[in-house]
Amino acid sequence: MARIGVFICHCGENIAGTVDVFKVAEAAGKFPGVVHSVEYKYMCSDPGQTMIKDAIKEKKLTGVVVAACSPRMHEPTFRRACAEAGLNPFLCEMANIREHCSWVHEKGEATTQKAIELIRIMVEKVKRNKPLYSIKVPVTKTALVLGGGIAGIQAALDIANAGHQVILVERSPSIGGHMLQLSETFPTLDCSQCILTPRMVEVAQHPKITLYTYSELESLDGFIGNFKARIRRKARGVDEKLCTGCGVCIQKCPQKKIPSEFDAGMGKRTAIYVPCPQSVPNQPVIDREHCTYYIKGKCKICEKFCERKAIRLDQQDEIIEVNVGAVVAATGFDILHSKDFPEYGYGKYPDVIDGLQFERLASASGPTLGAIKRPSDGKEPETVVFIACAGSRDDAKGIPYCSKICCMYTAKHAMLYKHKVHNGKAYVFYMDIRAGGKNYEEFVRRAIEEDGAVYLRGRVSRIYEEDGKLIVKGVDTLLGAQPVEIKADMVVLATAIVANQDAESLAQKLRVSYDPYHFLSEAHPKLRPVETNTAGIFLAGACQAPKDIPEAVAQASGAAAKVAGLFSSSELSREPVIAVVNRLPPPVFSTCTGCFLCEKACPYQAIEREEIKDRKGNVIKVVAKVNPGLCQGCGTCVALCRVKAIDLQGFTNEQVYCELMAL
Amino acid sequence: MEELRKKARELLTSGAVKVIIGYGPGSGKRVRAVFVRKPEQADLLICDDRCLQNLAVYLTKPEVKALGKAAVVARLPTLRAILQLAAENQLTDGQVVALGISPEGKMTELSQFKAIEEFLAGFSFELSAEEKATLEKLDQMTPEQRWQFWQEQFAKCVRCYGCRASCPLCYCEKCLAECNQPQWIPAASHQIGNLDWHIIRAMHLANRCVNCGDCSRACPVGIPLHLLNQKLAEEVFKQFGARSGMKAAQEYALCNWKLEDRENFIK
Amino acid sequence: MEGHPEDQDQSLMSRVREGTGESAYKCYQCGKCSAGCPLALEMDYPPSQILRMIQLGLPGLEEKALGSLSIWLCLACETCVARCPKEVDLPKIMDFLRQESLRRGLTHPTAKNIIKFHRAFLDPVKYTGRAFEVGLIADYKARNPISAFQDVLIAPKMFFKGKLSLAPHMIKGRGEIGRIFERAMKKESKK
Amino acid sequence: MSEFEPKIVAFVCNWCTYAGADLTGTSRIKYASNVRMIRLPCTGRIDFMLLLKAFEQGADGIIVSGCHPNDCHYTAGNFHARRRWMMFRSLLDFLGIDTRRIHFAWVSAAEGAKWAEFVNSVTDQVRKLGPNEQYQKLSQAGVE
Amino acid sequence: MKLGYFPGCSLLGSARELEESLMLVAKKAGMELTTIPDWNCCGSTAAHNLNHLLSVSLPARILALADKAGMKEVLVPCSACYNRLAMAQYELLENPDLKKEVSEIIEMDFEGTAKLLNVVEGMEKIFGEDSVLKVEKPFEHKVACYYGCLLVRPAKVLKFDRPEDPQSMDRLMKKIGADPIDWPDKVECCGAGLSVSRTDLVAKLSGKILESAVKRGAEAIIVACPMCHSNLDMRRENIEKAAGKKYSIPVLYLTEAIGLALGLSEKELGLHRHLVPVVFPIREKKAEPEKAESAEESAGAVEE
Repeated sequence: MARIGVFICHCGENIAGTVDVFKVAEAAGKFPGVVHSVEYKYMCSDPGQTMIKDAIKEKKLTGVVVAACSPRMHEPTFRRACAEAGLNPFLCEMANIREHCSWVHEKGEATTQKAIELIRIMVEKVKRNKPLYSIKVPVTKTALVLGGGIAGIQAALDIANAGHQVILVERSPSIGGHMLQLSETFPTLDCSQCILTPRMVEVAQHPKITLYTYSELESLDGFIGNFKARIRRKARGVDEKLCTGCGVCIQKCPQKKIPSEFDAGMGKRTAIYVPCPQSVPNQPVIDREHCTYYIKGKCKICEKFCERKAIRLDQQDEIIEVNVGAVVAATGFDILHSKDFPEYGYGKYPDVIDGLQFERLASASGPTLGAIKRPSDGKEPETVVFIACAGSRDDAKGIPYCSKICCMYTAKHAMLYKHKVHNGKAYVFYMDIRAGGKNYEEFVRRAIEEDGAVYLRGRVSRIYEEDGKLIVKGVDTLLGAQPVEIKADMVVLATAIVANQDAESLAQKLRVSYDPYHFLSEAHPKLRPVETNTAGIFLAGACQAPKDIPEAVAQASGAAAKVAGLFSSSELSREPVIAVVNRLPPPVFSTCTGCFLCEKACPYQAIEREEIKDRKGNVIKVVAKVNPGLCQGCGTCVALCRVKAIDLQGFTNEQVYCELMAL
Repeated sequence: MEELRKKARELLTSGAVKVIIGYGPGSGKRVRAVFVRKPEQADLLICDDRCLQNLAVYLTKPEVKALGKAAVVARLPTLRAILQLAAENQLTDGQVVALGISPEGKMTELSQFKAIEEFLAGFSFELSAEEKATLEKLDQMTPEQRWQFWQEQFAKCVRCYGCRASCPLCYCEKCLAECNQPQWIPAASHQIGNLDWHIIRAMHLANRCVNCGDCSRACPVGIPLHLLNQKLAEEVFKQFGARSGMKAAQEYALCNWKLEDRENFIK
Repeated sequence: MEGHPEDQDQSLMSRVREGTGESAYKCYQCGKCSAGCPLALEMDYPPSQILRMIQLGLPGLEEKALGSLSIWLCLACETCVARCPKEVDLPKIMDFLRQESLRRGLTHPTAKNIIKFHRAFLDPVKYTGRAFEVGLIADYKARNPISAFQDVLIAPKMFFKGKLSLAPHMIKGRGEIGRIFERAMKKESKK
Repeated sequence: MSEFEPKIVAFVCNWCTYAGADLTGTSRIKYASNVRMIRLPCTGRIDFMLLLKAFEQGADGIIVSGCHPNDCHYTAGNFHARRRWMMFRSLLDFLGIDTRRIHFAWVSAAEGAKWAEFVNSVTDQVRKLGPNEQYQKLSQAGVE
Repeated sequence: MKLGYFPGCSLLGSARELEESLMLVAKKAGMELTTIPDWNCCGSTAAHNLNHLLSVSLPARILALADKAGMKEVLVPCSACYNRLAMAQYELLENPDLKKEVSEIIEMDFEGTAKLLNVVEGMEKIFGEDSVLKVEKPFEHKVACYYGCLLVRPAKVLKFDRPEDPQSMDRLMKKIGADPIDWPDKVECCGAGLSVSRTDLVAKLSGKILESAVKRGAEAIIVACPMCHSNLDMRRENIEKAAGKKYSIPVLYLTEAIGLALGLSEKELGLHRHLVPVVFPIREKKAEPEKAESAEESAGAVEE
């Protein structure tokens, strides 16, 4: 038999001023199952809470309804008080007679009556409440960081420095990411490699970090605290333990004309190669697509010259399995490629290049050693046109968003060019200058005022070649949309930032959601910017949206803090408001029919399939099962289930049904 | 018909299937479902205009499953029901052989879901002009008239659950109508319970009903229940572009969504 | 329903939207259309500025757009929309503006030649079903005495080369064509 | 009572509309006291059967409200709900049930004023429709 | 093989040689072209400048007639007609209300099922992979393939080739032994619609195209469109007057060039109808002197 206690709060005059609390207490006392009904000035005060605790003990209450403010305000307070008095906290409910009643209605009979009804509803609910217990999930205190760019490096270092194991997986032969390709960074113009390489070395030497380069995530199973990741270690062709990184093999390799990915095609590399001299690790890999041995079946020059005998031409890909408790996705971005700019002749004219290519030209360690030379004939360009928003904010190219960093790096490019070619002319076509950030606007102004970059507001319609010049046909809207033609020697397109080509498949592996442009989605755009909607998976850097370096680093540290928080105890405890599929004695086992329509509907992929077997191991039926680690308790599955085999703890069918019956 | 009997004999003789679910002689001029388990009984099988029942209804029954692999004589709605059941994990590929009967009466053996999908792709799943006209007629009534119409219909309902028993997609072991904690649907056949039952059944069949019409045929008091299902089938198609029973890996429109879904009533 | 500001009044902006389904609000004034337009330099206002006038809708600006020469110079070469990042169908809007300009009697004085030519082109089509090049030149000149000499040099050469036939082609469905013209004119003028 | 006062039941999600209604309270915006709110975690959880039960329990009007599209706390519950309501509403209409008694809205946690306006407007509309006679007659007929 | 055929008004007059050459080549290839019965004018630029409904209704009647004649594919050699027809078809299929309205206006049911082919697509069919046609006299000239606007834009509707740098005509030219140049003005506008009313502007735009082709060493301009042809060929004097220099480069329809390569005679193909004589620099002497001359000329022109 239910023994419910009702506690009505005056909230000073806030409730009592409009609602006749005494009448309410009297009415509530007469509800079936209510054995105790009192009012008090401030229920949330110490004496108020003590009243509840005492009543629980004295009257042996089986449920408590506190009629006061919004549960969003004080539910935790009162549930804690109940727990302290030995009552399961989930047997306490609140009737919101302040925000939803006394504050929004006039003083009078109708308002008091409403308060009474609100309490009756909650009394009927609480009678059906069942004790619930927080869900405990063990935590493997190892983090998996995907991507070894600046965001991944930062996240890995922060987590490792907090004392936890980290596995850092990078797809390319070296960590460093796009930042390693940059020449100087805005708005300080400090050398990108100079600030990044010490971090890369730190990663390599950190005792808590295991680094897998030239490796990719194959699959991820499990849930928060308990993931199992399979990682493909692509065949490097080189034994990392033996290789000293002396570089003889690279010098001897006969294939020397392969466009270097690291140099964005501006320079060449060999078939056995490291992306750049600062690579971490510094051991080379063999590019089997271009290696003579793999094409023609003979060569082996690298093997012959390797003193350490570290070359492994017959090496195979290897798949390793690791257990991790959290994942940080820091897989970075890509830029829009040539096929998307037919009107600019990008891909057709060698002197129309993209921003990353310009970075390599301007980099002191780049193929031209920092001299600005145009790709077609190696001459120093006298006039360079920079085009911002190349592809960004362009619905026609499928990219309506702003790529965020182009305004700044275009200003930087114009500046670097002017610093290196003093007499050169730099024109920048822009749409808006978005320079929000510390010292950013000042930086752009410097490019214009001190370095003399000429900014034209408008888009370029077309670029074509004539008499060895690139004719750039643009417009200046500040001059009344006057067409403008510039004869340039080189054009740099600030091409849009896009998600990596395989971002979608990564998102599907991780079971995190992604936006229409395949950027991974955060759990909440404002308040949960580093979490995903899958618990235990976090985001860092430009895989979530275009970002500059400081932002990527900040987000990485944020993700690392989340991971460290998760790893702060060996078990994690979660609210038990989750869905459950019923289990019944044989021969029914569960009323679930196994139609699995709930499976698709679940935003968290929390529905699993369980095979029910007889003693011989034959499958009798397959029914749904909720993974308590993944379920967040939205209840969409409950509404969908035709036989109500699935129910949501805390908001069960019976509870809600009885609330309605109390109307 | 001979073709069908021959195929049935073949399948049973070779042991490819253990039972043929088909139509056989019933009382009077009627036909009824028969379960042919021996090749010599194959001549019992009938296939003509009287054979309308959706035999897929038997495929999920444990007693029938216990007989072993089945072949089922399947008109278009039955084929769709098989795919829909597959989409809902009630049948697995290769578990059942469909003896597809085209509207012209031609038989095709379809032993894989893929074959059924391809076969069905050749036929439109549009309502007939007649069916559309009936829906249209109801749509054009005033809400009061519609209410009147349906109340008169539902008043006849005796809750025999014949609609449920005849439906290939009502395979739930414990129907919501039998749930009593809480009792969503009042058990007795009074007006509210009847309304609840038919609303709930229609909602549960939205984007699942294959429009075989067995519910209405089974109804002893002649309630045109198929209209409810047809109405929702048309809505689902109009709003979400989905049809039931087209693919074995079909997506269910109501556990799916699109950002572009458009309604005009949410403020 | 969606309360887009354009739907609420009879501004040129909303007329354009009604008439073409295109929203001038989509344009963010990057100027790529003006940059690529082959005739931008000949126009009194480059194409993006015409759109800007519609966007602002301030007193006088709409009339300025409708009275511009630009809308009559537009060749409908579609270069602008092919490159427009916001996929604004500017040629379609230009078509509408021309028709609106005629409806409101705001046509630019020097555009009258162009209109005369278009009318001269369509007249034989209306009566015979097909265009008639000789008639066209003669008729256009009759309507436009100033440029009477413009094509004097070409026409005889064309005869000589067998490129002009002297008699118009008459199709059987002339009556239909006449009715098509009437209905289209009537309906369009009501818009 | 001089005028008919309808009984309105509101099914709301915890994260947006329930919080929005809390904001109405903290902003002290007054609205009709006819509404009784049932709090659920998400619009995705709102079973259509609950609406039927509300009518049977004598509700004259029903409100269903949750997060705006793209704002769902659970990312997609409201999108599922939207599809469900599209179908449910057309079924009810097909059965002749007065859909003017069921109102749907997106009310965010920041839209306290919208909540008050919405409740008031629904209450007014349902008040004009009068008591839910369709269901009242059914229940009377249903008493055995 | 059979194709539906819509000539359009120009092909009966100023662009007769396009029809003549097309018909000859088609006949040689065994392709039967069936003209849409009782076809009317598409309304051209004039209609869409003045009256939107008219600009859709006139093509709609043509398309409806093609449907009625059971034509699956219709070859529309005039780019202007092709563009108008395709645009109207697209608009009508996209907009059911408009379709209804127009069906009433034209007193016919519009279905719009026929697929429209422009002249390049038509030639790809006639002179395709499995064609019986043989190149007998290779057309060994440096040519500038000029596509103009109407063939490629709007890409969304026409879905023909690469809109910024089309290649299909270039491929056909390579097939007959020509050497197509890479040049930036392939899809620039010649001024078409203003041909009669603003000859000054047309001279300017067409002049730019001529200059660009000549400068890059082209010996002939290959066009697909009667409008382009008339602006570049018939208006040559206007162009020369505006530019203050002479251009001798001939302008050929692609059908004419193909016809020549197939061994058809200049006369049959209608080359004598051009205002600019179809003369090529003589190969033995190499093309250089003439090119140098024209370059000198252009330099001179600038100085003036």
